[in-house]
Amino acid sequence: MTPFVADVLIPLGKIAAVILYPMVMVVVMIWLERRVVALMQGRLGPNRVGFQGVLQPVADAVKLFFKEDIIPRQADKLLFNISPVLVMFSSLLAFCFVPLGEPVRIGTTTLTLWIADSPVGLLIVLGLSSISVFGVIFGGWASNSKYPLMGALRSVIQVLSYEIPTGLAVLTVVFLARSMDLVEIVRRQEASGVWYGFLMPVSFVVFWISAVAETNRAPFDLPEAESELVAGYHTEYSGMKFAYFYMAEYAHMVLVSSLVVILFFGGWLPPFQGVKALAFLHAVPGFIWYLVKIMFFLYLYVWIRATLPRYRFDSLIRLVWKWLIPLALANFLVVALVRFLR
Amino acid sequence: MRRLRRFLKSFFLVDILRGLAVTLRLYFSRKVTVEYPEKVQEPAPRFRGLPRLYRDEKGEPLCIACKLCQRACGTNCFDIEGKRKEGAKFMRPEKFDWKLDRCTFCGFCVEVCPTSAIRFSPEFRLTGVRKDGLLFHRDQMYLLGDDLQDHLCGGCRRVP
Amino acid sequence: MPADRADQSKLRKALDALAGRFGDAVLAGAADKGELAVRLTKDVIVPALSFFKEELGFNAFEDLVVFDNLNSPDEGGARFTVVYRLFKFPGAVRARLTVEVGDGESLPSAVPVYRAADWAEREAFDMFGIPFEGHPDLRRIYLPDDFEGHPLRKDFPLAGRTGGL
Amino acid sequence: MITLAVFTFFAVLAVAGAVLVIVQKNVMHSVLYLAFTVLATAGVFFTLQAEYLGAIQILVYGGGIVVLYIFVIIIVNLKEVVPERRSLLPKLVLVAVPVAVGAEVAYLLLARGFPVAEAGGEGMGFETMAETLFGSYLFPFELASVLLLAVLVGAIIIARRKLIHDPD
Amino acid sequence: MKNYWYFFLFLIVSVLFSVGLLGFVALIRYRRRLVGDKCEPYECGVDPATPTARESTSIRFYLLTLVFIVFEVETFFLFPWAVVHDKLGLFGFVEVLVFLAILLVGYVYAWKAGALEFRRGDE
Amino acid sequence: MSEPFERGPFLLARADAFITWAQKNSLWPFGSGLACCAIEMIATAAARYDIARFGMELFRASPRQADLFIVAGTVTNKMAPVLRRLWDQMPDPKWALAMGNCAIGGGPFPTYSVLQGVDRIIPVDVYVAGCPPTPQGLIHGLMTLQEKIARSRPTKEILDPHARRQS
Amino acid sequence: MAFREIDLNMGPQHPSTHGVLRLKLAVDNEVVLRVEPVLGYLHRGMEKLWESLTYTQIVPLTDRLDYLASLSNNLAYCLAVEKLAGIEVPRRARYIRVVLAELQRLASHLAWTGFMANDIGAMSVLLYGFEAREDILDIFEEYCGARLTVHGIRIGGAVHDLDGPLVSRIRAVLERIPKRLADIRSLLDENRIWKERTVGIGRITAGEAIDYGLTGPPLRACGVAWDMRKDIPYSSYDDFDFDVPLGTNGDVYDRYLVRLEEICQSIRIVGQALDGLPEGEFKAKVPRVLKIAPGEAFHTIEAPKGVLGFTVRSNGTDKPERVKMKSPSFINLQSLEHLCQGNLFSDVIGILGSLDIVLGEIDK
Repeated sequence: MTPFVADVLIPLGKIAAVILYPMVMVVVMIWLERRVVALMQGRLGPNRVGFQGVLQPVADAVKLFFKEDIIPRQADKLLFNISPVLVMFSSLLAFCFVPLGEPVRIGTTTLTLWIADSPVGLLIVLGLSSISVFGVIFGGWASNSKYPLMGALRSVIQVLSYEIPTGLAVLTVVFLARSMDLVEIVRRQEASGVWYGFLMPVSFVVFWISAVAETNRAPFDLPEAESELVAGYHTEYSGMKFAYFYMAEYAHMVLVSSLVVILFFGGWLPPFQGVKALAFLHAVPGFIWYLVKIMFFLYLYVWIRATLPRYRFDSLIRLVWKWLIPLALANFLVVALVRFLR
Repeated sequence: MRRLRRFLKSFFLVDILRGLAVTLRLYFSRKVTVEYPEKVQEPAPRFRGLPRLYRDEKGEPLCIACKLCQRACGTNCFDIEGKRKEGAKFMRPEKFDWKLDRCTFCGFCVEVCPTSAIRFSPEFRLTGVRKDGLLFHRDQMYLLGDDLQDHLCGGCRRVP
Repeated sequence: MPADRADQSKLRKALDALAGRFGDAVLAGAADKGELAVRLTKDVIVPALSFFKEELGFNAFEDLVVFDNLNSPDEGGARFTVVYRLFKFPGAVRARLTVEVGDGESLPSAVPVYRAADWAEREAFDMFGIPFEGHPDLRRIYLPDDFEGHPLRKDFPLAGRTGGL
Repeated sequence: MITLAVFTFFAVLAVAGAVLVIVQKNVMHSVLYLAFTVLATAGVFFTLQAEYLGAIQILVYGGGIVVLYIFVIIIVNLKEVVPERRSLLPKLVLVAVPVAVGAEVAYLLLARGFPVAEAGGEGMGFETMAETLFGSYLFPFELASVLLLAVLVGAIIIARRKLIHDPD
Repeated sequence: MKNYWYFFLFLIVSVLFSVGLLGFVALIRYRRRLVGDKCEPYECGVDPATPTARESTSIRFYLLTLVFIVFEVETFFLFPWAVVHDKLGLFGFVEVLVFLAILLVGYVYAWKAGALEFRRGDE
Repeated sequence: MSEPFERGPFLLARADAFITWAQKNSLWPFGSGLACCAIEMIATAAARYDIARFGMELFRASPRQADLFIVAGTVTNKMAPVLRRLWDQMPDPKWALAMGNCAIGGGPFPTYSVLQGVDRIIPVDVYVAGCPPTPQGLIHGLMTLQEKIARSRPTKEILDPHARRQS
Repeated sequence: MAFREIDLNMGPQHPSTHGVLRLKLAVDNEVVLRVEPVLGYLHRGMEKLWESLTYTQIVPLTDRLDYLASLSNNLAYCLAVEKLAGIEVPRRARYIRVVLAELQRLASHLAWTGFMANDIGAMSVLLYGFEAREDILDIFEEYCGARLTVHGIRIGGAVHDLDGPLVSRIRAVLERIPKRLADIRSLLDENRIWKERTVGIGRITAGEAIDYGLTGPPLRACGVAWDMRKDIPYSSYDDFDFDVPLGTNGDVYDRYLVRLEEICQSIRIVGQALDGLPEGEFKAKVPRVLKIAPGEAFHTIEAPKGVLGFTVRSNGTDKPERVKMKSPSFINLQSLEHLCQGNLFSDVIGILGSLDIVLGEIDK
């Protein structure tokens, strides 16, 4: 194989697939969310465009393509235009280090199902996904409107604060796996036979709560709390730029679900590894298992949204600083202690 | 002890799990949605839909242009002029203009009508694309159903 | 009913106390079943209200009603009749205080006595143009600030001066 | 070759961002370019295999410090920097310092050549670094936590003083 | 080594994708028609109460960000140790405990000082 | 829609069909409830009638992201400039639906403070009469609007040079 | 900390001002310093219009005041006119009125629960509340042909009789509602977020509440047992056995509990009224053109939102000289600034929601 093919064409192909993957998941997710929420509320939800309304997100997207784009008076044009791009591309960028499965053998070549891996991949993913705060705060500030600015400030503080319990929860996983390489973490789980989510449920819960908060989803959706801040930081955005914020939020959810699955639920590993009787589960390709698990967590997102009321800002801050961080710290210490005592 | 139990309840997110259980149960329960264009929730017999003029079995108009409805109406929906034809027993409306966009569907006109000429119909689809379609003249007051729909939509026929 | 009669006598007593306190300013007074009706001159209205609140225990301000007597000149012959409705809880007794105000004359504000009178007085000002002296924030409450006229006056046409929009 | 190209790309981006930061009149735009610089620097770290440093760069500088700057700008409500008339001496200093630093760098490069560290095997850098950090550099590491503590306490004290002086 | 080349490629492609899609849509969408109050900032349909909106924040946000940075640095300092803790053994653990203890002092101080609160009445 | 249906180029006709398909199936209403009709509007979005089936349940709070302006209720003279501004703030393409007799023509309130018809301040596409219209009546109105959208020609507006940026 | 004041408009178009209320807020980012409600965006000149209509013609327009509880408005107005004209309402009609008014209270409180929960962010509850309410609206449609602006009570009685099928239908609905309510309660009652958002928020003491003229559930949440159905019974409310639910803290959570408990009490009352439905006329004989000698009457009822009263003054013709409405929302809303003092921006929405205002009756 020529270096050009190996180093440019194949990566480009993979990149196209990896960029497409969150986009497709976003479309599925939007449909899923609207249907599931509707069904939980005793109604049907979108069911008229395509089979059971699956084309609904497509119609929404196409409509938004053609919407006029408004830049408010006195808005900072540069920042106003660049914010959606920042949000969008930062949520895409993190997928670079997220593996989608075991390497696949095609003929003589081995195809890895990730773009890049790194010994600190986990940290990079966390870092890259937090770049979106720039988009949010610049967008809110640039709009020169009060609700967006308030939404942006809320959002940034929220995302930043919840990064700490996220970090502490991840720390326990890294501690057990002794690696920050996402592929390696899955392999360690395979080797140890127990998924870390069952080994350290507290870590998982802390991570999940923080993850929901970092994606600005209910019950932590107060940056865009409709009943308070109209539409939060993207109040002034219309058309495609609004769609970017919208899509980025869902892409972020997909990313977080992937992370949860990789860190705590064995990534593409089939369930019940040790049980001989259920060995047939291995016949299903890993990628399918992976997707199923991701879909479960995406469903959980929607489920929670349909159930819970919204936090208030001060209790949100209190929750993270006075409950989650001490809890995560204590959990970390307990994990470390148990590890050293054994 | 009670405090401990409360703490445990709170720590294990009992309240939130209970909520999740409720939504999950409703997720699988029967849906109440009436899928309107395919299935219509029929209005009740007393439904106060679009008022219109009725005829008797022979096709004779029932309205005798007594203007009682005009007087009973609190919002001036009616503009009636009656005329007695030579040899006719009753007056008949020459002009019977009725403004849909003033009506509150209160039912006074129906209640006072001595001949039950004006009655509520079950018609609830009152859509128009032009405002002038909302002023009903005498002949349109006799229409019902799909005929009426054509009138209401002000010429915007359904695309076949 | 005897309970009723006892109630009645209590109301009578209250009425006498009021007359003793304000003398000539009380133009008329009547006690009906569970209701006390008093007509007053307008300069004693605020002291009378605080008398009702402090001494007679009418703790709630229920309503403020203005009548325009343009077409039906009655009693005093002034342009407006202003009715204060008070409520006593517990006990469920009502009081109805009436004063007459001429066109252009002002009334002292009841807000220092009953906080709940705030918006009611603004409404009366907006609808009838009766100024309330000493009101903390007397502005139109419903209509835009540049609206001309006071719509609930009898000489104001229903469709407005400009004939509606 | 590829590494050099990528490195150059990020380096140029970082320098260009830095230049844009100082030539902007709009403070918020400066912060935007500062963010670019920070991220591009992280890219530089990546290409130099200092992945951990790169990640920290994004997380702490990108996530925290730049946001801090933004809050400061919103709090003090800076709009545009109005150029002040300055006397000659500060101007001279403003020019002289960069020139001097640049000259020194040029001299060092010319005299000693590009300093090259020994490259470890791929992926080894991080673990070595970790072991060194917790082994040889134990004391500085603990000192860092004291420093962080000082930062925290100092910031809170300053903010609280503001509270006391604020009549509100 | 190739990893960073791939990452670089991905970066370029995702930037191109994000910008390109927006640019493409700019070509096909409805043109801007700036009539009436279309470009007024939205404040529930009335004139904004103040001419500019860019002056609303309290120092609390600043303070919380500062505390965040301290904790962020602390958390991510621990990652290298978490990876190599086997080799460092118990000594490394004690080291980390000391590190955490010092920061815990700061945390308690911040708590007591009310830096982690958002409600006005709590002071 | 009295103009004769011009035969455009085939591609544009297909594009029109595609764009209008998307537009009519994703009408995000602007949740502007004014009076009684607002409650029926919400009832339309509630479980029994569920306009989510048409993809219209996303009641946007910000006019910037809405396509459909449902004027549900009495428009007073004090509210009229507000509504006008909200309508202005919506991005093209946008549609307006006057729900209820008050919005259509002042309804039972021919008074000094009520705007006699919202069509005096914004161009209305569909009128849904009733006091208030029943949820099914509103859905019928929305479907009428969908038909109207299906007959529109978005490409013409997009390609129209006169429609380009004016200020 | 440094607080800087920012003026902010909330409304007239805002998803949670329940219509077209406009609040001028002075906030320091999240903390609310001042609240000034601006009314009149729905001022329809109703009282002026009434002066040009006959007594009967006014009734359908009262539907449009508090459109979430139109029957209560009908009832209050009709009672005032009947008091003025000295019309004796038959016993059966009074019972029918009680059934209708209590069903309306159910509908109103269910809708309120939904709106309130939606304001706090639990959007499913909005749908559950509306689903339960839809059953009651079906009864109204069955009874008199309209869902929302019912116009089901006329001067002198009711518009139709309650016949057997309808009675059994009402009973069926009354059985269904507690199940729905149980779902809502298990979603909200114990939920930590819900409690955090409501407990201790918007507190007012009993004394202050009376001073501000609060009525209805917000007052009863402070522990004041002021309920017109008990204090000055009308429409044979004294025939029924029911409790007046009271709160203790006067905060948003207690208002929520009081309203939910009132739903249960209303179900009780309707059951009793249906059981004891007396035989007789459902309507008094009232002349078609009602002329009332000069006089004045004031009558209040306990509407879902509080004490609702009408002052009617006649002048001898068939049209009233003046009709003045005392709307509970109008008075309750006055206390908003007091309730919001020092709370956070998000709480304003919760507090406003807990007052259960309807702009139609505030602006008239």
